[in-house]
Amino acid sequence: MSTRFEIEVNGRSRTVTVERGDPAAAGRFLVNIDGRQRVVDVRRGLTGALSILFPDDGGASYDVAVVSSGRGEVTVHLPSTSLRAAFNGRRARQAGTPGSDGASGEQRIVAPMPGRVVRVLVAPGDEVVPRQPLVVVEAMKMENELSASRNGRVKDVQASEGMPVEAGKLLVIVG
Amino acid sequence: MSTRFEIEVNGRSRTVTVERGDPAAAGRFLVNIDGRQRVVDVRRGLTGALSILFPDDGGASYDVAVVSSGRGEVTVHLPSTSLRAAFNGRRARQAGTPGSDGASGEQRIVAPMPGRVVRVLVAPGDEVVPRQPLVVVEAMKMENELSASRNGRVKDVQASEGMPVEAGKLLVIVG
Amino acid sequence: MKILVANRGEIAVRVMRACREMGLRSVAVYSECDRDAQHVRYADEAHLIGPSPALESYLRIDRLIEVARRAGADAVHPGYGFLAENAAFAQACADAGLLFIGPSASVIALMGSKTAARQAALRAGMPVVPGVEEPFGADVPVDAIAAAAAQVGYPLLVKAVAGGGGKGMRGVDNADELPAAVRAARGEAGSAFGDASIYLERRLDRPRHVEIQILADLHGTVIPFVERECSIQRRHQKVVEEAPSLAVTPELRRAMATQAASLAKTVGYTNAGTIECLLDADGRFYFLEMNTRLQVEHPVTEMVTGVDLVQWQIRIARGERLTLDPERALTPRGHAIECRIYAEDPDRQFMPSPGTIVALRAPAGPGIRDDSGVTAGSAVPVFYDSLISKLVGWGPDRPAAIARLKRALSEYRIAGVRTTIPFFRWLLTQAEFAEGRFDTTFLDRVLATRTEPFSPASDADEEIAAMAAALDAYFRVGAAAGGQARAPEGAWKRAARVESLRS
Amino acid sequence: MKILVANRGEIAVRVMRACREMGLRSVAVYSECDRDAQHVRYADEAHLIGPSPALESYLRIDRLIEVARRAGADAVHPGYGFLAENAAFAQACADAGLLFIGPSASVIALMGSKTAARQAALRAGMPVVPGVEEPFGADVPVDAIAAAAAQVGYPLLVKAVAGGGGKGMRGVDNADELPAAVRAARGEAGSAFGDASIYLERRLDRPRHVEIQILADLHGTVIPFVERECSIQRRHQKVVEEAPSLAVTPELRRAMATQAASLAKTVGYTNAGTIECLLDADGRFYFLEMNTRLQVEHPVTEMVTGVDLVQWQIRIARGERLTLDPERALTPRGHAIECRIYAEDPDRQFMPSPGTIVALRAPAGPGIRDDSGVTAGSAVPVFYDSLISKLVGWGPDRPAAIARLKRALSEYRIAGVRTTIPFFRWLLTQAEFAEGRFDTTFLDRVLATRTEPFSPASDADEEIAAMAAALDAYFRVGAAAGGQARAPEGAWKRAARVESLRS
Repeated sequence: MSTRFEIEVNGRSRTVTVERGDPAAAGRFLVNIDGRQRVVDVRRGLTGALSILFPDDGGASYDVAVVSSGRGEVTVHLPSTSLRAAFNGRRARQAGTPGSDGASGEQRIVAPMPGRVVRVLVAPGDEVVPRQPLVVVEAMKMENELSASRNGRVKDVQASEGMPVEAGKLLVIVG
Repeated sequence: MSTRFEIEVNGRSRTVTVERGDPAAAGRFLVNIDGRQRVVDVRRGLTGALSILFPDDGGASYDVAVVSSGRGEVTVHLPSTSLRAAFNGRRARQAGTPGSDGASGEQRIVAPMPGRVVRVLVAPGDEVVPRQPLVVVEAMKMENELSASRNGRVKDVQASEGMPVEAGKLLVIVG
Repeated sequence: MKILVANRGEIAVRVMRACREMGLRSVAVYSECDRDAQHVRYADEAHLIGPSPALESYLRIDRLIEVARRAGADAVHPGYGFLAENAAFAQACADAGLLFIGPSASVIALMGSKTAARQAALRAGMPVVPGVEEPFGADVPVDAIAAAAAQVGYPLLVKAVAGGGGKGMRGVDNADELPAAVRAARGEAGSAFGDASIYLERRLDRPRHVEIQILADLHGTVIPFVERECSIQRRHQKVVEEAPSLAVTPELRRAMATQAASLAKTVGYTNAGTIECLLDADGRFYFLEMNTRLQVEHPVTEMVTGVDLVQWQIRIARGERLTLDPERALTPRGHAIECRIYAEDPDRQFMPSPGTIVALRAPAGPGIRDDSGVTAGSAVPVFYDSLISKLVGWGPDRPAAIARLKRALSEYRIAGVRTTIPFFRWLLTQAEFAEGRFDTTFLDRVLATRTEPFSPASDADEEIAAMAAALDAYFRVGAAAGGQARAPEGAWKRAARVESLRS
Repeated sequence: MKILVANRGEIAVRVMRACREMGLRSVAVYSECDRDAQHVRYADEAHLIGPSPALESYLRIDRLIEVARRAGADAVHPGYGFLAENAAFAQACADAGLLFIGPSASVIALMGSKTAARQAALRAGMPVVPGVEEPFGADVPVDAIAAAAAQVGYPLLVKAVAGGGGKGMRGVDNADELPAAVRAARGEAGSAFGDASIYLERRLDRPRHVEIQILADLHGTVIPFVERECSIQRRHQKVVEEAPSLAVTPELRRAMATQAASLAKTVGYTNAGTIECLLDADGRFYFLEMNTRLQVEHPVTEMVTGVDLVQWQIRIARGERLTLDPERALTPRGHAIECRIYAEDPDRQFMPSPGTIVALRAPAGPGIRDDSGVTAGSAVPVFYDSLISKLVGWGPDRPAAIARLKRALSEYRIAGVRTTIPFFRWLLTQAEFAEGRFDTTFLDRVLATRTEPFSPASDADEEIAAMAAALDAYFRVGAAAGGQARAPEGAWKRAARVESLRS
């Protein structure tokens, strides 16, 4: 019996099937990724960290932690980097793109945490380009620029300088 | 509603009752130990470690880990020491007394782990005193002396020098 | 002796470790959201001082004094930030008969005024960045300031007299920009420090930040230490510090040390402090400001000199004489570099990433020191600075220290919040960093144009990640037999969801 | 370059850390019970070499060579123990074209014979403990040995020529005891080393164990290091090591270093090695034996000299020249002390305590280095030495190092197996230890009469423990509302049982 997953990492969707390998060897699995079959030897530690070996690939060893980020999304920690993976075509958020990002449509810029608006850098009607700062919110002793992720025109500004904001407060809408 | 426990630590049994304290203050409890009531403020971390404060006792702070040892027994880790605690009068094993110990009756000396008998130091009929070595088992690159815990007379010796033993193998019986 | 630590996070734990090593009892204070914080668990006693916002807890002098009294504390360690450079707090401690582990209130007040500090430096014969010596009050007309600006010369900086950390500071390239800059700086300074006074300072061309740690006892002995370089800054915030500096020769080291010591003597400084300087391309240094407290980056000095600065702070406060060998303090042994690990997402313009740390594995082994304020399960609250750990690497030389830091970063694992670890993995591989070719403008210049993620993943990484995600889900639902599916907390609750993820 | 680490546990991880810092790939080997061990997770590659018993895995030269070939390894690091001092293994590596990171097979064989090593020491002009220079084969009659014994003088030791770690060794106070001791030593040596030859050595009165670390490159350069003292031993097993030794003056240090270096040169020694000596009450030292490998206690030398011995082992093996400053190697900076944390129950005559580590919190912060081979979830198998971690404390002086170790021990938390941590908490508070008044017989003498637990609990401790146990049970069954009952894995399964514990 094999189990199939659709997993997206960094914008690329992969089909991964997992089935038990040689029953005599505990922890042996056959993993098929995008049609390529690989033998893997896996252990799962008390803390949930996986030890993955590839006996047929020179015994390559990976110490990997997989942590759920909720919403069918996990973060995979490797020694060299961390990656988000999403199940079933749920889109994993890319590094470098704001949470308010969607592929298209309006951008709703919201306060990521409680704080205070220290600067408003745009007005309704302004044209904005990707990574252009729109509002600066002071929180956790840092001034944090909230930027546009795509080209667009400012539709609405609901922030004013000095205004205290709660997490999730809508500040700017870019159409 | 309060919950009552009989807990033995280092040979002394204590009655402990736990009930929620001020409902307005999360984590507040009233703990009664041997008739003395104490207000405690408790948090339980992700790893299970408890943070115990005594607001009415100068805010004394204890970072404590309680780990089950099975059989109704736990090990309590304090910064200064570790203690075994047993519920409901189940006797907590004392530090310094062999696992084969019982308050009275015959002592059955068993191999604590797989290894090899390197020396047999007693013969049937020998009188033995507490902490007297009876058998030496080599395991984990160490020679381990198995000793008597109480006075008695050797009834039976089932170990011979050089004999490989499995964990739990009966080696000596002291009556 | 019992010491109340008027702080939180890694520095509170650091101070309590020193207390425990010295056999002193430590008293923690905490706000409501910090009840389960590591510094509360580590202390011998812990007392609630108020709601989560710092203004209602860690900044409440009255409550801190009252707790110190109630706890029978003998001394107060302020750490850094919060009330560490607040003269009123130092005075309140003194008035309450508590040893304040730092300089006197008057010295804190003196050095707290950037213009007064410049004047003190000049009196001590220390060069200062060219600028004006008298502050401009909120009411001074802009044209008067413009005249002074012409004297100072452009480009220059408009700075808040009560400033720090780049707040209330504006760069000005020419006279036309001055009025707007003055307005902005006054506004920011007024709201941030309640004091809108400003002053002018020439803006040096790509300076390096080099600072001198000093210890001064109550008996007139001042010991300056080998310098720290902190030129790797993001928006005037230090992110990497090291000792010694590649830009400082032994001669320059002695010159800076001597002048730093004389400045400390001039103002009657006691306890630990740091004289921050700018170093220009020609190797000339200029006094910038003095921090009258323990610095975040004190560990790099400890690693290259073997001196425990926090223990000495306590010993000095209780009247002990400095018995350190001055030569040892000035002679670096090897090289140490500190990476400030913040709960920030470097791939989203370093946006703070508060939350709960659900998994943590800290690095260890040779040459690595991790000064952390968290454990698995710790919260990173939204109310405070998001520094969670300081990772310090020591090596016999700078390349060895970098190699150890890279190794340690590969071991470090923090889940639940985003951290700056990926940023450091990137930074440590940059040629400019490896070769020491940087100044205080380096990082902002690079970040301004950079869009790629800091720890790019190879195809192999992505493939492993996909396989690991699949195997993890497979285990979580217990589909694997043979005891391989050791299910973690909540696995079975999550099972249904994961089932639904299957095609 | 790719290095196969023919070992397990903390030393395998230690070597792999050095590899990662040097940018070299590491290859782990593992037995069946070690599949999930930390050294397997840490390596770039891992290969199974056989069943759990060491004889079928970590001691299988043929399999190790075959794996090294298959993995395309360039070099082999043996760690300590297992095959580290096995000449046949070193030769097999050489024959397979693998760099063996250690001395040549012939030098290993030479120093492996305790009597040959004594003769080499004499040739190098190094004093040896008075004794016989020629071994007695298994067939030499006891009366012949008795004659030699009379020459050596009593009390003396009967020792195995192939011995080590106290195996095949017997103390003899007078002639009457000799025959029995010879029989016992021959029997033990025969079964332990397959060689029943023995020799005689005078037994010194309460000597201290002082040893000299050396590094020797392939170009004739030998560098001796500041000594380590390892007098805190339990049944001839070191449990605490430190550098420098309180019993060694700078003059003695130079004398021992010079003679150690000349011995190394005499035998053509290369790579890292340690010359073990005994130091008598009058400050005279005697050659004891040479260990032709990295020592367990190498970190204390690294902490007081700043030299990474493992990285140098690798650099020497690939032909690099030693570029260390000999003065630096001989001049200790501060003081370092190592506690060997074993999975043993000190309160049950240090009985091994194999099992699974269910919770682990390692100490950190200033002056602390924890070289560990385990994480939470790691198994301590019954098949191998039970060392799980080496906790090293550094301080500017010995009292500071002890204070840091005490602090670190208070932070260290290992659950699931018993450890020697309580023993060290006790030892570090003993006046004899604090004052350095000890010799190799100290610990066994104290332990012989001691019956109390090592970390006695106060009434307050017991009361806290009882309350904590109750509160924990209360939480586990979810009786507490308000989100305080964050239940751990299996809590609900356990609930029924705990319910039954209530009265």
